[in-house]
This record gives sequence, C-alpha cells and structure tokens, in this order.
Amino acid sequence: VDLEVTHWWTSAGEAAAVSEFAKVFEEQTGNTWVDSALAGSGTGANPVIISRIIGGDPMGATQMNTGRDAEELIKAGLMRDLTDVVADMNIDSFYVDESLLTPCRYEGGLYCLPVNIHSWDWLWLSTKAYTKIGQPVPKDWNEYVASWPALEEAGILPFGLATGWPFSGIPGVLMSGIGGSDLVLAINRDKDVEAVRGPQFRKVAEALDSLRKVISPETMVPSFGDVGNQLLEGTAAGNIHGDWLQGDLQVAGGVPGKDYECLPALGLGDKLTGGGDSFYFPKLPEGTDPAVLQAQADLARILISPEAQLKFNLVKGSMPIRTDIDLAAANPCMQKALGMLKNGLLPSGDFSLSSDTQQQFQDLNTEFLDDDSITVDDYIERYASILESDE
Amino acid sequence: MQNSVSIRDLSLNFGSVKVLEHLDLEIAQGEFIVLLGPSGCGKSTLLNCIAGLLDISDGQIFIGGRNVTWLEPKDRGIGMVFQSYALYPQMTVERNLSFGLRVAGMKKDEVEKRVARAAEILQIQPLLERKPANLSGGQRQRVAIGRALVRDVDVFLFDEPLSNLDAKLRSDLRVEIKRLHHRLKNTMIYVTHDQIEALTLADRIAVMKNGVIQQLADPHTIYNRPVNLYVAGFIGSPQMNMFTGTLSDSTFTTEDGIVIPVETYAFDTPATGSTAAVLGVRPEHIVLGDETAGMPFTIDVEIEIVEPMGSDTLAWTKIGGQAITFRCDSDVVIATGHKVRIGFDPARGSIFSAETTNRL
Amino acid sequence: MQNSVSIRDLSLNFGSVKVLEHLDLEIAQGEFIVLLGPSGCGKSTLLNCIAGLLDISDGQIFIGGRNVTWLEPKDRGIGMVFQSYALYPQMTVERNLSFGLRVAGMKKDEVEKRVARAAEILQIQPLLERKPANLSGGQRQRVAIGRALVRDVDVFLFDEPLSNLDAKLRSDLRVEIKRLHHRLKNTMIYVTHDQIEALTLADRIAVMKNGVIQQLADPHTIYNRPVNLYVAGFIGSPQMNMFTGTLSDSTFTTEDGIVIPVETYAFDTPATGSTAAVLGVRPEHIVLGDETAGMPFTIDVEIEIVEPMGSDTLAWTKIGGQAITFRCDSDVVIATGHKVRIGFDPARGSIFSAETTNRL
Amino acid sequence: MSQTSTMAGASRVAATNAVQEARGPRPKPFFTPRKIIIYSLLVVFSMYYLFPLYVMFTTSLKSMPEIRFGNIFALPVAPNFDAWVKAWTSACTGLNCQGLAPGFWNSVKITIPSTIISIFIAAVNGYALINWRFKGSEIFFAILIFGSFIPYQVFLYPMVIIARELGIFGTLQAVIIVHTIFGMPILTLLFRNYFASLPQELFKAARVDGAGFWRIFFEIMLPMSLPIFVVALILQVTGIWNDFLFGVVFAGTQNYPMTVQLNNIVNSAQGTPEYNVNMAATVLTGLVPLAVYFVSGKWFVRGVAAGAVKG
Amino acid sequence: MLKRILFNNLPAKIAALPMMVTVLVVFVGCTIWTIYYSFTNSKLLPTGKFVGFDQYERLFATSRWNVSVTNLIAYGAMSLVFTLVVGFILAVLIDQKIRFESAFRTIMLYPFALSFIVTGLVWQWIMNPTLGLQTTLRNLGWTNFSFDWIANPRMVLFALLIAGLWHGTGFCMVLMLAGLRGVDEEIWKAARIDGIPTWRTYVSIVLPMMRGVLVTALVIIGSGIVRLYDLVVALTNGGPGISSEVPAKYVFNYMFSGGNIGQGLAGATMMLLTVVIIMVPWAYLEFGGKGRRT
Ligand SMILES: Nc1ncnc2c1ncn2[C@@H]1O[C@H](COP(=O)(O)OP(=O)(O)OP(=O)(O)O)[C@@H](O)[C@H]1O
Ligand SMILES: Nc1ncnc2c1ncn2[C@@H]1O[C@H](COP(=O)(O)OP(=O)(O)OP(=O)(O)O)[C@@H](O)[C@H]1O
Ligand SMILES: [Mg+2]
Ligand SMILES: [Mg+2]
Repeated sequence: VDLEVTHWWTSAGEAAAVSEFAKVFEEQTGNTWVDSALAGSGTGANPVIISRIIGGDPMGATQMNTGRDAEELIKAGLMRDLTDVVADMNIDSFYVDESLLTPCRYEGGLYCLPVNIHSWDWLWLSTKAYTKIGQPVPKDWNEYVASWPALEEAGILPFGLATGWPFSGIPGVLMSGIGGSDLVLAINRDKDVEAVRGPQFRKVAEALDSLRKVISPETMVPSFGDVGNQLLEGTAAGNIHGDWLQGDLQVAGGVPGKDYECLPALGLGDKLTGGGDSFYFPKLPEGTDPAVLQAQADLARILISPEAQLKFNLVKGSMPIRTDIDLAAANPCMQKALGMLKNGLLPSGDFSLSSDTQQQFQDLNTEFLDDDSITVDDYIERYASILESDE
Repeated sequence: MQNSVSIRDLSLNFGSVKVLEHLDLEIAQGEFIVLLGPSGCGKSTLLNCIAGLLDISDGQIFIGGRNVTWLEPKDRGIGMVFQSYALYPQMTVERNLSFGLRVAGMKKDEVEKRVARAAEILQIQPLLERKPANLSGGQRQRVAIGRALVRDVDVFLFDEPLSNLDAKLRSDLRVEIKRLHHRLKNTMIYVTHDQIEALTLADRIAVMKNGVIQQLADPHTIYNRPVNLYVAGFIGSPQMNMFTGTLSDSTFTTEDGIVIPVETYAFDTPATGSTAAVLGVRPEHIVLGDETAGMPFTIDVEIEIVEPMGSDTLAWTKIGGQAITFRCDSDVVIATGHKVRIGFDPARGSIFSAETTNRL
Repeated sequence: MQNSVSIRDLSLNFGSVKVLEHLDLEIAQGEFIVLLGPSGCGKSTLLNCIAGLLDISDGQIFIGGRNVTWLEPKDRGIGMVFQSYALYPQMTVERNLSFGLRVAGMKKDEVEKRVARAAEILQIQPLLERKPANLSGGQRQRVAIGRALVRDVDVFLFDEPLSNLDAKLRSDLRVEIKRLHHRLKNTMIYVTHDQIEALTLADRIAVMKNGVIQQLADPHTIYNRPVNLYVAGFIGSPQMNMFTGTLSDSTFTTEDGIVIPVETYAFDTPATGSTAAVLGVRPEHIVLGDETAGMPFTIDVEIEIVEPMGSDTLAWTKIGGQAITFRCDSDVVIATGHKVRIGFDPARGSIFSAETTNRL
Repeated sequence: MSQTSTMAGASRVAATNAVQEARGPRPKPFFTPRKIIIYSLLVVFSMYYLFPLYVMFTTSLKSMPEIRFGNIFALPVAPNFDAWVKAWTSACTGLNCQGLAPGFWNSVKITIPSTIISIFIAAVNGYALINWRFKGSEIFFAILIFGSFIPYQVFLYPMVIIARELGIFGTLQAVIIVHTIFGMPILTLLFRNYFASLPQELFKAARVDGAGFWRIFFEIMLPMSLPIFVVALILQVTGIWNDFLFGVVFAGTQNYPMTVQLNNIVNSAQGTPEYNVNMAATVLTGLVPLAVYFVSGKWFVRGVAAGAVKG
Repeated sequence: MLKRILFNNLPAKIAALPMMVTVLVVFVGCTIWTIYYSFTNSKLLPTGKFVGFDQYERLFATSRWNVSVTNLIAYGAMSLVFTLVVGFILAVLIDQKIRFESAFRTIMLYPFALSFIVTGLVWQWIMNPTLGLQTTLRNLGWTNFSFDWIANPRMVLFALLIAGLWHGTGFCMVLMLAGLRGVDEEIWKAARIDGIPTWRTYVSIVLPMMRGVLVTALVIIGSGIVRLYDLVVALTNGGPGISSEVPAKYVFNYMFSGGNIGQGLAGATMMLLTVVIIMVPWAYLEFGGKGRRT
C-alpha cells in the first residue's frame, strides 16, 4: 500500500538520507513510501502539515516540530498512540537520553519518535584564516573572541553569518557553552526566571552583545552554505552553526582538522544541547484500509531500527538516537560529538517551551542583534518576562 | 368599446422619490397616443410601467381588458421600441427579429413567416443577414420596429425612437411611422419630448409635467386651446408670446398700460370683475403691415432681431417692455431697426388666470 | 478692407485620406460665417485648422492680416467654443474663465476686470462660484462662450455649440449668440449641421460636402437660389420637391409625362435644346385651392398623409409617380383622402441640369 | 542647456521668417527637447523593468562557478540550458526528482477549472447586481468589496475547518472553490462596472422579447462582454497560476501546483543553493503568466479601459 | 403579495446564491470567528478560553508588532504615493503618441504577471550586497559604490519599495492610461487654445477629472498593501533584525508556526479594524453620496 510521508528535508543531502529510510521501509514491508517534501521547514511546511491534519486529510507519517505544539493535536485526538506499536522494542533501553522522548509522551501515551539527534553547539573555525594572521587556531570560545581584533585588522570577517534563520540557533549555543549545563536546565527545563537575572546568564548576554558588534547585515551572505565557502576560503574566520554544516563543508572538499576545525560546545562544556527531528503518525480517518494502519506501525518501528538508523544518520551527518550503533565510519568531528554524547544531553528549548515562547525569544534575539540601542540589561529583562509568561 | 390600455390610479416611487402619482389614462383601440413632456417628467417611467419593466407601487394596468399588473413583460401583449434601438449587436437582423419568437419556442416556419412579413412591411429584406453595426441609423430604427412587429401584439410602445437621428431622417421616419400606423391600426403609445413629433403623429397627446398629465387632447386642441400656461408655453416653437396684465370686462391691460380689447375671445369661464391674467398669442397669429387692417389690436413697433428661416422669417420686437416674436413670410423684407405696424386678433389667443394658471 | 480670416489653398490629409483639398475662404472683419454640411464633411477639421489644433498639409492661414500658419493656437487671436462645452469640471466658473489668463501670467486685477466684463455680458455673475456640474446646459454653454470672451480675441470659432441642447434652449441660445454678435461685432465662424441655425445666424453660409465648399452666399440666396442639386436638397425642411424630367425650350416634362410650363423661370444659363433636368419646388411655394388661380401650373391630387405641426400643416401627396410635400396654413382643413387642386409658379423654383447637377 | 538655447534660436528664426512665408505644415525638427526627455525617461524606466528579467535569464544560463565569481550584468560565457533541463526534469524535492514538470500539469489542472468557474460566477454576480437588483444586493456587494481588503490569513483557519466539514479538504474542488471565493470581489467589481456601462435598454428589449435571466445572460450579455472577459481571464490565469498558499493548503498532495515545487527547489532550507537552477525554475514558473501578458497585453489594456474606469 | 415579494426575481436570487453564501459564510462568518477567537487564549487549535483583552494587551506590548505597524504605515504611504505618481507619469509618457507604444506598455506591465515570490527572489538576488549590484560594481572599479539597502535597517523599506513598485506600477499605468484616454478630446483642445502648457493641463485639468480611475487604483493598491506578505517573506523575511516586519507576517507567524492562534487573530482583528477605519469614509462617499448626485 501507499503511505504518504511529509517532511521538510528538501536539500540534496537530506533527501539522500530520507531515501535511506524509504529504501529500508519499502524493502522490508513491500509498501510504497509516497514522499511529500515541503520546503521552508517550520514556517513553510508546518502550517501545511497542521492544516492537513486539522482539515481531515492526514498523511501517514510526518516530520513535525516537537514540543508543545503537537500536544494540542494529541489532545484533540488527532495523533496515533504508538505505545502498543513499539511495546516490544523496549525503547527506553536504547534511546541515548530519555529526555529525547519526554516531549513525545502525553498522559501515558507515546505519540512521536525522534529519529536523530542534532546539535547546534558547534563553533566552526577556518584554518586558512588563522594561517593568514599567523595565529594558531583557537581552542575555545574565549581564545576565539581574543583573536577578533587581529582578524579584523587583516580584513578577515571574524564571524561569518547567513541571513535569516541561521542566527536563531546561536543564542542557545552561547547559553550552553558559556552559561553551562545548570543554566540551561534552569531556564529550559525549570523556567527559572531568577536564573535569567543571574550572573551566568548575564555572561551569555554579554557574549551575544560582543558578537553583534562584529556582525553587520552588510557582510551577510544569502545562505549558510555560502558561509561554509567563506570558511574554506579564509574570508571568514568562524561560525556557530549546527552539525549539518559539516555536510556542506565536505561536499565543498573541506577536510576536518586540515581546512577547518570544529569545537563542540564552544570548546568549553562537556555536554551537547540536543534536539531531534521527530516523526508523528496522525490518526487516519475511520474506515482506512487496515493495511495502511499496519504500514504506519511498520514504519514507526523501522525508523528507529538499528539498520535504518545507521544508514540514515551516516548520510545525514547527524547522531543516531540509539546507543547500540557502531559509528566507526564517522569523521573526527562526529567522533568528538559521540564522545560527549556519553555525558547525556542537555534539553533544548523546544522540549519544554511552547513554540509561542520560542517565537518570542527568536523575535527578541533578532531584534537585539540588529538594534544596538537595546542594552544587555534590556535584553535580560525582556528575556525574563517572556519566560515568565510561558504557561 | 373596450379600451385597449387602461391605467388606473397608477403610482410609482423610487425609494422616497414619487415619480408618478395616482395617474389615470384610458387609451382606445387603435389610438395613437403621444406622451409629451420635458426631460425627467416621468414619460419613460410610465411607459416602462405599462411594459412591465418596472414594478409599480400602486394601481392597476389593463391591456386588452386583461389585468396585467403582475404579468411579465412578454405576457402583456406589447412590443417596445427604444431610443438607442437596443438591437442585439452580435446577432444578425434576422436573428434580432426572431429572437423573441424563438425564446417563446415558436415553430421554425412560423418564425420565418413572421420575420418575412415584418421585413416586407418595413422593407428591410436586403438587410436580414447584416449585423446592426453595419446598418445606418434609419435602418436600425426600422429593425427595432420590426422586432415589435413580429411579436404580433396589439400595443406598441415607443420610447423616443427618433431622438438619436438627425433632423432629415427624423422627419422621414416620422412619416413612415405614421404610414405604419395607418396600415396596422394597432394601439401605439409614443414617448417624445419633441413637440413636432407629437403634433404630427398623435391622435391624442398627453402633455406631462412632474408625473402628472396636464392635458389629454387631440393636437389641434392642445395647440390652439391649451388648458393652462404650462401647456401653452411648452407647445409651439417659437414659443407663444405672453403678456401679463389685468383682465376686466372685455379689455386686457398689460403691465405697461397697453390696452388690448378682448371682446372677440371665447371665454371658457365667464370673466367677472378684474383679475390678474396672462394673454398668450402665437407668433404666427401676429400679422404685419396691410394685414393688420381689421384686427382688434394693432401697434407700431421697431424690429430688434430678424431670423430668416428659409421658408419664413422670425422677427423679435417689443410691445411695451415685453419681448415678442412674430412670424412672417420670407418674402417680406424686414430688418433690424425697421419700424412696422403689427396686430392680432385675441380670439386666436389664449387667456389664463395668473393665479391658477388655468385657461379662462 | 483687410480680411479678418483668409484661408489660401488649404489642404489637409489624415495619412492618405484627403479631408480638405485646396480650399480657399475669405472672411471679412465682423462677419458671421456658418460652415454647414452633413456629418463627416470636414467642418470641424477646417475649424481646427484655423484654430491651429491640427497641422495642415499645405496652404496658408491669415488671421487679422498675420500669417498664422505656424503659430500656436493661443497666439492666433482666436477663441473657441466646443460642442461638449469642454469646461474644466473641477474648477469654478470663475476659474474656468480666468485659468488661461492666469497661466499666461496676466496681472490679477486685469484678470478680474476681464472676467467681470465677460460675466456681465453673458449675465453669469451669480454663477461664478459654481462648478460646471451644477450648471444647466444653457449656463454651461454661456460659460464656454465666456472663456472665449475673456481672451479678448478678434475671431470666435464655434464647433456645433448648440447641438447637445434641447430644442427650446437651442432656439433661445441661438438668439443670444446673435445678440452677442450684434454687440461685439467680432468675426465669428460657426460650424453646424443644423440648417435653421445656419439660416438664422449667418451673414454668409458656406455649404460643404466632402471637404469642398459648394456654395458660399447669404442665407436668402442659399435658400432660394441654390447653385446645385446638393445644396437645394440639403437646405430646407421639409425637403424641396424634386421632379426629374426633360427640359426643352420653355417646358419641363416630368418622367410621367406631366408638362410644366417654365417660361416664368429666370435661367442662369440660357437653355438650349432638350436636356435631362430636375425641377425643384419648395413645399411652401405650392399653393392650394383658390390660391392656385393664376399659377402657371395646377393639378388635382389626392392627399395621402397630413401632418399638423401646430402653426402649419404638412400634406403629402403624389404628382404622377412623384411623392411631394406641400405646406398649408393650419386653418385649412384637409385630411387623408381629400381631393384638392394644387399649383405653383416655377419662377420660385429651381432647375438643375441632371447631368452636372448645377443650376440652370 | 546648450540644447535649449539652440532650440530657442531656431524658433526665433522661424518666427521672423514665418510672417510671410509660413506655408504648409509646421516645421518639425527631428530632435526636440520634449522628445528627448520623453524617450530618455521611457528608456530609463524600461531598463528598470527589464533588468530583473535579464538577470533571471542570463543567470539561468550560467554555470555555478561563473555565478559565484562573475558579475550579474555579464552575459553568460558559455550559455547552456543545463539548469533549465535540470529544473524541468530532475530538480529534487525530497525524494521526488522530477523537476517542475509534474507541478506544471497540476497547475494546469487547477488553473483551468478555477479560472472558468470563478469568472463565470463573478460574471453572473455582476449581471445580477446591475440588471436584477433585489433588496440587499448592494449590501452584499459592499461587503464583498470590503472583504477584498482583509488579509487571506484571517480566513485560512476557518476555511480549513469549513472545507473539512464539507469533506472536500485536499481535493481539486476545494482549491477551485477557494479561488472562486477570493477572486470574487475584484472580478465582480469588474463585471458589475462593465455591465453598468452597457445600455440598459438592451436588457429591457430582451425582457420584452420574453427572455429570462439565463437566456439574457448567455445570449445577450455574454457575447458583448469580450473585453472584460479578457481582463478577467488574464487576472485569474496569472493570479491562480502564481498562487502558492491556497494550492499548498487546499489542493491536496496529488495536486500541488508548480509554485509549490518552485518554492521547494528555491527554498530548500539547507545547503548551497544552485542559483542557476533556481533562476531557471523561476523563469519556467513565470513563463505561462508572462506568455499570457505578452500575447494579450493589448486586449488587457483595452478591457481595463472598458470596465474599470467607471469605478 | 408575500409570495410575490419572495419569488419575484427568483432566478436572480438563485444565481446570486454563491455570492451571498460567500459573503455570509466567508466574509462575515469567518470574520466573526476571527474576532471571537482573538479574545481567547487559543494556542495551536481554536479551543482556548475567553481571556478578554489579554491578547491585545500583549500585542501592543510587543515591539515586533509595533514595528510591523509602523513599517506598514511607512511603506504603505510611500508605496501608494509612488505607485500613483509613477503610474501616472508612465501613463502620461505612453500617452505622448510615441513610437513602439505597445512594446513599452508590455515592458512596464509584464512584472505584474509574476508572483511576489518571484519578484522577491529576483530583487533579493540583485540587491544582495555580497552577490548583486554592489559587489559587481565594486569589482568593476567603483570601490565606494554602496547599495546595501536590503541589509540596512534604515533603508530596507526602500528596498521593498523598489521591488514593490517594479511589480505594481505597470498595472497602475494601465489604469491611468485608460483614464487619460477617456478624457474628452475637446478638453485638450480647449486647454491648447487657452495656452495652457501640456504638463499644467495634465496636472490641473486632466488629473482631477480621473476620479473614477483614481478610486479604482486606490482600492486595488490599498488592498495589496494591507495584505503585503509574500514580497517581504521572499525579499527580506522581515530582516535585517525586525526592521521590515509587517502585520500580515506577524499574524501568519503566530497563527501557524508560533502556535498562538489567539495572538495571531488579535493581530488580524487589528488589521481589520484599520481597514474598517479607512474604508468606511470611502464607502460613505462612494455609496452614500450617490443619493445626492442624482
Ligand atoms: N432608477 C431610478 N432611481 C431613482 N430615480 C429615477 C430612476 N429612474 C428614473 N428616475 C427619476 O424619475 C424621474 C422620471 O424619469 P424618466 O426617465 O421617466 O423621465 P423622462 O420623462 O423619460 O425623461 P427623458 O426625456 O430625459 O427620457 C426623473 O426625475 C428621474 O430622475
Ligand atoms: N484623426 C483623424 N484621423 C483620420 N480621419 C479623421 C480624423 N479626424 C477626422 N477624420 C475624418 O475626416 C473627415 C472629416 O471629419 P470632421 O470631424 O471634420 O467632420 P465634421 O464635418 O465635423 O462632422 P460632424 O458633423 O460629425 O462633426 C471624416 O470623414 C473623418 O472620418
Ligand atoms: Mg425617457
Ligand atoms: Mg464636427
């Protein structure tokens, strides 16, 4: 039977990764994976996915923003409870961190399955740029900040940035790298407003403040892939971006350790903030062919099966959700990450904060970056008040 | 005999604007009635009410003895000809003529027969395959009439059918319509604001003003014995000359003190005492020079302006302070500044009460 | 005396279409010239050439002795009044009158003086603050004339200024324009296709056809001694009755063999031999009943249609196969089917060569 | 500056000579300041309008390295249609690497019925509003026009629910209905104004002839409304073809229009964009509405003159 | 009699049914729905409880919303003025009996055929400081050349304007041209006789006569401005920072990706209110004034 799967993995590398899932699914079950990709991630695809579910034309499975959004769909009874489907797999035993599954649980049911772990927490550095100014490549964020004046003097962009969403992950990275695990837990899990007003968070805000001074809209490039090129060419010295940047660097012929360096958690912390892409399985309308329901269940199991996990994550460049997979083939950066993964994951914002709050944080960060008249104090205060109002 | 069209107590409002109020009109079988009045007086509105194109506010309409007040236009037994011809531009003449019949689902050979007959009456056989855009104004008008003709109805309604045409064509088609009426003998109701059309075509003219019929009579009566000042002024070109003044016994004294004896005038209402009145005399009833002999009233005047009109000449002058016009033969030599003697017989004029504006 | 406007050898083409060809026209100071002709004959085109609104193809135009062929309209010393009034709709009457003067940079008090004078002449002082939309047709017309008036020019051009108005207003404004001319004594060139306007207003009429002036003469001559069939037929309403036939010596024989003696006719060109010719007689020159006594030609006819027009009556009948119209007094009682004797004097008619269509 | 003074000089000479010799047409110099200003303005504006089209075309014919290092003005060094071919046949969205082609046919499937139905309904509305007024019809029209100002987003959510309740969500019917609804205000306005400018007497004549509502509409009114039909047709074809939001939300997966594919290709969130393919895809998507305008632009102008002016 | 009122004009009423349903269900019904839920705390689904004016209080305390409104007003005013002015100038130029009239007309009109998405993409490409016009000209030697409006918070609205005008002026030109051609020829002649210069005639006489066209153009441009969304998303996505945010985008973000329908609908209701405030006087002039004119 046909099973429609929607997702927003539309770039070449991502599509290749998805096709691994599809292949496994089709080989093992004999069903057909009907692929509906929608570009535009959260803003473009999410409304369409949600409106289709609400509109009574649900797909068989879909990628979706994890978090409290989905909760409402679950509440409305629009999502399939997977508890029985994966009952015999003992999923708690192999998931890297149980926190990954937390957002999927609701009143005792299980409604989604994270299929990979992504982390934003990477500082990427250009070897060529530092060769130009005759300095060693920094080992952590602080050294990196210290090198900015020299870079600027040499006409090199200290921090390359693409317009639009790539900025949105940076404040979170600074928070976990500079603020440390406790701060992240206090804010993202406990919603502790006082932590925001505390000294640790102030350091984060100051880091963001210093960062905005070396970023100017004029030097921004259209896409983060272009930043990768800047790093390889040495026209920009560093960039904070998620692990998927690696794929682009590799495609452009960069070799880790030689052409670029990667510093997980800014070289400061020992845990990564992790988030995953999750799949949901909407409840199909009454009278749907039982074979389709079966295919849905099969797909759920396959997505988290070791075979599919290995194939998918190798191509995608992300980390698998299972601890029991041998990733010897992974490159040095990935190896570093796998090492840190053993320490567990820090929860990222979308686990416990509503997307409304996240949207507001993002609005605030965007505004702060751009508008120098907002002081660090203002920033902290507004941040606190948004957090306060999160329900 | 039963009347062909009878309108009883008709009222029509557009929202709060009352256009027609309690209007009654009886039209005999085969009569040619002209509705005449200035623009905006409600002529077209009345015609549209008869045709059923407007929903009336009150009253009843009978056509051929049937109460048609609530019937659709097509069921009223009427045909209508419009000012702008209103030919269907994308259809040939033949299709224009036959459209209504085909809509009614008439048999094909019957349709053909009727179209052929109408085309023959109107002499438009050679035009049947043309589109309206390729016809001259007069031809279009004929096709428009043909469209009413084929419907084989008792009552024809015309809404200013000639007013878009030039003067020459207008006078030719006027005669044609008259011939058509002689031949068909249907009832015809004809709206116009052109008094020449009204006078030449009508069996009876209904002169309207502000939705009210002022006078309903044959053209000769309308012209020579208008019932009030309004009708007197509206009919006749150049306009009737009006003297304001006082009427006492058998003399009329103008404001300037000029005395005009009116013994010869046949009063509708016997005159009593002295009343403010208006004496009207038509330009062609004023005579000049030798002809003034024997006229009850004569006076010497100076010519102000002369308008030669080919067949006759119009002259403008003053009696007292009052500007007047008179018409004389084009052979008479007069020019601005000439001093002449003119005169008229009040018997051929009209006298109105200044107060009620009605004929005395 | 120097001519006010003189047009020499004027030609105008629109692309390959020749609208005016080698046209000459001399207009004296203070003269009122009417250009009369059917639609599309080039009247407006000629007027626009004089005004400088159209670039001519060849020839010269002089106004007040100056060669203005290449000058801008505003520099030609002309004022123009348009058929659609062409008032600037969003400006008050006062602004409409003064706009051109202000744009030209005239001093404010001078502008006011001129506007006041024009307003006084045209009696539109109370309207100065109104917008054109709030004026009646006649008032608009007057403002349009005022706009020409303030420019203080020698030559006024009118392009069918009355044709958008209703009949009554038209005849009133006609007189006003005539009065204005008497008062101002400028040269006026007036385009119309209405022959009554032409006959009443003009000092001289230029009858045009296809861009060529057919006859240029005073109204009386035009009406009574048309130079060719075209002019004869174009002027006069109802149209001149035309008999086709043969002229030999002093008799005219119609196609139906009816013989009409024409000894009394004053030939322009002495008639020789026998030629195909057309005899034209105006409807008002045909007399009825007793008046026929002494007429060179009389005949008994049957009345076909009677059109009472108030002041007179038109009757339609046939002489031989030829339909003719004649006019009689409205007092005369005639009706369809009556047999009457009619007659006329060919001296008052016109005879044209059938071949050249020119007057004989 | 010197231009104008020589012009003035020339006309002075002409003026002195003109007194006696002026004859025939006014002399017209080939270059007048007026003409120079008009044409230079036109050329400048045209460059503004044409530049993006030029950039689109040339970029789509270049290779990626050339784009990254070259300049956007330059003509392609070695023009080739690879990017076009890729955009049409093999550009990927997720796993589907069929390029724009299937989207093209989907767009056709959506555009044709939506255009026909929306125009038909709007034409009937305009006709009923002018010729068959009934109590309240003007109020409906006023609300309709007012509705055209409301951002679509306001309606999206409830419309999804309505569509769900009607059981047509995710079908062609749904998207056709949505296009009909949102095309209604402006099209109804157009048709209403146009029908208002036709002589009322035609309508009356047809009623006297016994024709009813539909008969008059089809046999009398429609054949006379060609100009306004062209305008409506152009507006709807381009509008519906360019639509993204309604297509993606209401049409259902099977019917995703070309714009969705374009969006997928261009906005693939991650990785280095292939600008040449993007531009080729953009041009390809715009080709249909562009063709419509280039072919029928003249009619459009005429139709607008016939309908819209009497607003 | 009642039957007569009901069934009078029946086919017309049936034919107008789609319109009536649309108006009642979509334009009235959905609007009421929107207003109602803007007073609830609905998140992803319209299920929230009534919370009074909470959403509005938050709305007006949000700087992104306030910036959006300011931007829309600034952009709207400029866009309206420039579209009308440029449209009119173009129409006047085209009206000068020029050669290749239809070619010029087509060139000006074709952008209207392209979607805002395409418009945004192309102009983003052209105006991008690191790839587009600026870099190109710098590479060609004008090292000081600067054209970074799209990246400059103070100029970004002008960047939007450039793209917006590119898209919309052609259509405005067509409307204006239709208006110009509708002006009575004799008005032009009268003005020439009066010696009024051409430009003056256009400005003082012809322009005020084109009221109908201006109203139509205003309605069309105005409704486009209020809805402004696609162009911003494609060209700047609200950036840099939030300097080119617009209300429609705010509404869309919160309704669909922000998962706060209540907030989104509150924004939508405010937009609606603005439209009402602008439209009511116009509607009064247009419809209410008719009684006086006839
Ligand atoms: N649809 C309407 N709504 C409101 N008033 C109207 C309407 N139609 C006509 N009127 C008014 O009704 C009056 C009569 O109009 P009608 O058309 O009958 O005049 P008319 O005598 O035919 O004039 P004309 O000679 O100009 O055709 C006018 O004052 C007009 O303003
Ligand atoms: N711009 C033009 N291009 C081509 N032919 C034209 C143009 N203007 C007028 N004509 C033609 O020139 C001829 C004369 O036109 P003109 O307007 O002078 O006629 P007219 O005598 O004023 O008619 P009317 O009484 O209808 O105003 C007509 O045949 C007309 O078709
Ligand atoms: Mg009427
Ligand atoms: Mg003319």
